[in-house]
Amino acid sequence: MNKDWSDEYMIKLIGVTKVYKTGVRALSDINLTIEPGEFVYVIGPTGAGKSTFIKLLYREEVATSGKVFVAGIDVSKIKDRKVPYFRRNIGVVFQNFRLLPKKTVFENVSFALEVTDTPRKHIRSKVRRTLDLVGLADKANSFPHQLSGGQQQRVAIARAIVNEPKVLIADEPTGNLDPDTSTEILNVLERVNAQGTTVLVVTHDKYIVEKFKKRTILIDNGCITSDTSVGGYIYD
Amino acid sequence: MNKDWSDEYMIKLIGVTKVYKTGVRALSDINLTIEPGEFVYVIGPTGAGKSTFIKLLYREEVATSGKVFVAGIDVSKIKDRKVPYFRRNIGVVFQNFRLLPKKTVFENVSFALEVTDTPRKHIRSKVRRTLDLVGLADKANSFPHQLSGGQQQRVAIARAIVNEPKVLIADEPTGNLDPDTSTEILNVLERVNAQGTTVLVVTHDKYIVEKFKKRTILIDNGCITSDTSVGGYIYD
Amino acid sequence: MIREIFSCIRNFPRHIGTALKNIWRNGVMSISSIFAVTITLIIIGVIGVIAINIQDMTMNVESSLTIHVQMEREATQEEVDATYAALQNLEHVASVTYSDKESELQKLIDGMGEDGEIFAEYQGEDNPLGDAFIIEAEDGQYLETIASQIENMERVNRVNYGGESTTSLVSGLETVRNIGSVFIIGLTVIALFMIANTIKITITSRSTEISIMRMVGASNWYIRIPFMLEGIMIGLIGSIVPILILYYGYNALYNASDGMFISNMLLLRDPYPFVFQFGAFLAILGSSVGLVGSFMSVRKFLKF
Amino acid sequence: MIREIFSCIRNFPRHIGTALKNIWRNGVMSISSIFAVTITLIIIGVIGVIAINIQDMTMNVESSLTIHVQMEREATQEEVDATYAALQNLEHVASVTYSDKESELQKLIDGMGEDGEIFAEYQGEDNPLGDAFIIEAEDGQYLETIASQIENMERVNRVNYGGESTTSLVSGLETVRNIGSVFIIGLTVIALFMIANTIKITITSRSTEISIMRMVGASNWYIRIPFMLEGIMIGLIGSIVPILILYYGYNALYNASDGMFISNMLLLRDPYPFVFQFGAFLAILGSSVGLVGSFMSVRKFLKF
Ligand SMILES: Nc1ncnc2c1ncn2[C@@H]1O[C@H](COP(=O)(O)OP(=O)(O)OP(=O)(O)O)[C@@H](O)[C@H]1O
Ligand SMILES: Nc1ncnc2c1ncn2[C@@H]1O[C@H](COP(=O)(O)OP(=O)(O)OP(=O)(O)O)[C@@H](O)[C@H]1O
Ligand SMILES: [Mg+2]
Ligand SMILES: [Mg+2]
Repeated sequence: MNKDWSDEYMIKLIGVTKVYKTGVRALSDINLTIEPGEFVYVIGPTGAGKSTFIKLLYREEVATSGKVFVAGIDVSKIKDRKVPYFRRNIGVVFQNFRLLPKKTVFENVSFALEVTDTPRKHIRSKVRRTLDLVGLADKANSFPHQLSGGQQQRVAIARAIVNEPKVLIADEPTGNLDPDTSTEILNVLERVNAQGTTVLVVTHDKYIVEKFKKRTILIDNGCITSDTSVGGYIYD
Repeated sequence: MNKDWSDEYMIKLIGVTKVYKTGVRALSDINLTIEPGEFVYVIGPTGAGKSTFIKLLYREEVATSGKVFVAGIDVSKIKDRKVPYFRRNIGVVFQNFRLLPKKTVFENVSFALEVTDTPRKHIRSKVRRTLDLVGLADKANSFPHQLSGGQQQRVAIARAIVNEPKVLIADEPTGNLDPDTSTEILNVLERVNAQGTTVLVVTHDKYIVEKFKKRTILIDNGCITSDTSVGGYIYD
Repeated sequence: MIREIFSCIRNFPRHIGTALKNIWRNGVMSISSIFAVTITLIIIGVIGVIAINIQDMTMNVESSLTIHVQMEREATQEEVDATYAALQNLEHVASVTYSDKESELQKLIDGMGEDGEIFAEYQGEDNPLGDAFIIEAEDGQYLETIASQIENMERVNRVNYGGESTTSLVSGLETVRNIGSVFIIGLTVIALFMIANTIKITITSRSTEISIMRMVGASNWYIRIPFMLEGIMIGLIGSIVPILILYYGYNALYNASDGMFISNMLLLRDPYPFVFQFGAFLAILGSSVGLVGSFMSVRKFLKF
Repeated sequence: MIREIFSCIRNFPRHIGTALKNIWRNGVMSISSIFAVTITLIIIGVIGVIAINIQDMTMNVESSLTIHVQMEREATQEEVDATYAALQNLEHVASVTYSDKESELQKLIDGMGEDGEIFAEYQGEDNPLGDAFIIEAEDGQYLETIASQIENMERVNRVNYGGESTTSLVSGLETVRNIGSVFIIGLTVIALFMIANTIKITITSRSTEISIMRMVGASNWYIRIPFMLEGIMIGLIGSIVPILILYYGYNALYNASDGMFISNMLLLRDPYPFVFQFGAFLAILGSSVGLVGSFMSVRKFLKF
């Protein structure tokens, strides 16, 4: 599966444009390379195209033109049937969480392991450890609708990191969290990154971008208008 | 309907406790008065009970014990059938937006006017004006799933303010917005407040609490641990 | 209350628009509901057509039943005439026909088919039969009373109503009709549950929508009316195909069979105005079940 | 592929657990689907029982048909004996019974009911009838061939198969059976569509769930199998009530009617093992429709 995966990049976009069916031009001619093991912030005003950008990476949307490579795979060439296998390389924290409503917190997280055929005996301990990490051990048996916004967000984070993906993409992972919990979550993401996972964080949170300085990409109106290797919030 | 509504308060909680069916004690013995025309922040760590507090105000949840008065009405005494009429006094921006998925942006906002029997000729212009206010005039005909997170959030805000409620309650209205848009939204909320509406904003956003100083209530672990009349972020 | 009613009336055109939009935007769900209605009405339609025709046939046959009064062989002409007059004066008698002993024997011979020819030689003086009268009643239900009155008359040998074959046909039809009725009622109830069930599922999947509506202040009737109109429309749309099948199918059947079933005693009902009446019945049935189904299903979600 | 198959087998217990949990947690939806299956199978069951019994009766009656061979009145005893032997040698003849002219006349008189008594005086020398043979064929289908062979024999007056009433009963039953078959097939197809439709709706309302599963890397089969098992279970659970109705209902019917319908020529099928076989058929039908229904419905959501 990863034969043509060059060590030089984990994510590579070449001339990517995305126009939605409604005619909205969400991204125009994006070129970008992210190396394995990098930690990158994606920032930008609302409606700039940040979510669209990451949707292209895990193939929820397909680029109108241009090429998207993730972990050495040409994303636009993956057959429908193979998409789930591809997604096992990527952990995603969605902006709107997308938890399975009829499954408990524990089941939501363990599901990501079950589908990848993790041996049963490892699942239980792995899930417990991850829930501990995001501070939700006591909510394991709750259903998503019984959680606060911030708790749901942390379940989504736990699910994304539990199977140690090659790439972790988080869309506003701290949008519903107070500064203390945000800092904790960022620490978790840094730890995951230290283990070799490439991490991409979409955020509006000035506080965390300033506190955890990293490479920051600014998307505005569908274009990358700034890309620093040292963090720095570009508004104001 | 508002006969026994004293001018002294818009919202009054007396010894309110909320225990969920699961046994979680989300709020304990809350006492609080908010006067008509006030602008109040509600802050606190994740899972503290902020959303539960405001759910009691618009009667999505009912207090386990204690009394909740909003606009002079004893909330726990409202009959199921009368709940919608009561809610017309309150505009709510939900943490998870709750837009009608099968209705366009325009329809979502105008729906709040239609149900209150606003004369048809006023609806169109009112909705347009409100969408302009939140900067979404060009998305009027999009469906919620075609919007970015921040755009959905602004639709929710537009819907909450369009029929000029007595009380406006916003749960994380800037959670998905960049600082610039957040500032704009806060300006909108201030304008609504200036027209006499009582405004309650639940937020984690240190930036806006500091920039727009107002009375701030800190909820922690189900109790009000701090209530200032002058704003001031209490973390750090 | 009055305020609510006025609000409903004022918003009626808007509610219709909402209902149409919902049907359109809910795609698969609407199609499924319509499909359920269609199937259900087809079942009800087919069974109904059969039932109605069997009912008709039974009544037809019953009303064509006659009383056969056989005089004694020894009765004189005067006695026969007196009986004739007496019969004509009986209540609920529609007509009395005289048939002499020769034609009676001939009928017997004819009725027996080939076996009868053997008895042709007993015609004339050897004729073992007497004169007879054939009586038509105004209605099948009077047969028994009339017959019992005649049995008490003098010189009457035997009173028979309906040939044996006819009686057994009627009792056969009645059995079929009775079993059929139970079946029809059962199936109709089941089928209507089916529609209501489908509508319930489609509405359940929209419970979030309903709770959001209540959240922004929509009164219960404001929420309910579009759902009810949607139910009615789904019922009406769903009844189009069954009505077409009824119209073309019944006409085709009627023409193919020359309007009769097996024998010419079992007549099919005339297509007009039957198909129109029954079609209207199907449409009304579909839309009222749609209405009631949505009303009941929405109810559940207006409780919190 | 091999990896997928192994993964499926390894995870089978887990899939069953998931399916059970889903049924439980989807509450109303599951109940609705089960309800649809129940209703459908009841319809199919009732119609099926009727159809099978009519089919049985038709075959019963057909196989009890006999050929009635009537000799000329003038035939001598030798000629009758010769014919007897000839008849016994015909192919596909199961049995030949001799009946002399006296018993033939008696049968005629008995068959005519009260009217027949008039002819009692023609017994003895005046008897207009000849001797006769009653022949049973090995199977209803040979009646025609046998009869035509006999017609060519000497001294044979008339060959008749089946009394007129029997023949018309058979043709009546055949008509009912034919109309019934069309009806059954149609209704079964419709009913199965109904189940599939209900399952489709329930699954459509869970499309988000499916897309999330794909999002976290679940392969298509991993998603599909629990849905399929859910379909099977819904089918099985839904068939419980129809099977109980079948079991108790058919037994009650059988006992109440002494195992016959109208006359003792129309026998009901023995309850055992019939109810078990038919019950198993319903369970299999329900679960396979559930299986196919969910398979097809999930398919749609695995495309993106
Ligand atoms: N499915 C869709 N169909 C049509 N237009 C869409 C769709 N999804 C997004 N858009 C539009 O594309 C643009 C970019 O959206 P996107 O979700 O990428 O923004 P974003 O940068 O994530 O914003 P936010 O910070 O508010 O989440 C927006 O104008 C949005 O309305
Ligand atoms: N429906 C429910 N059933 C059971 N427990 C619930 C329910 N809703 C919330 N809770 C619990 O009540 C507590 C308070 O939740 P609440 O939603 O009020 O928190 P919050 O302050 O809004 O947090 P956040 O900032 O993360 O949104 C949490 O521990 C949560 O898990
Ligand atoms: Mg976004
Ligand atoms: Mg909250």
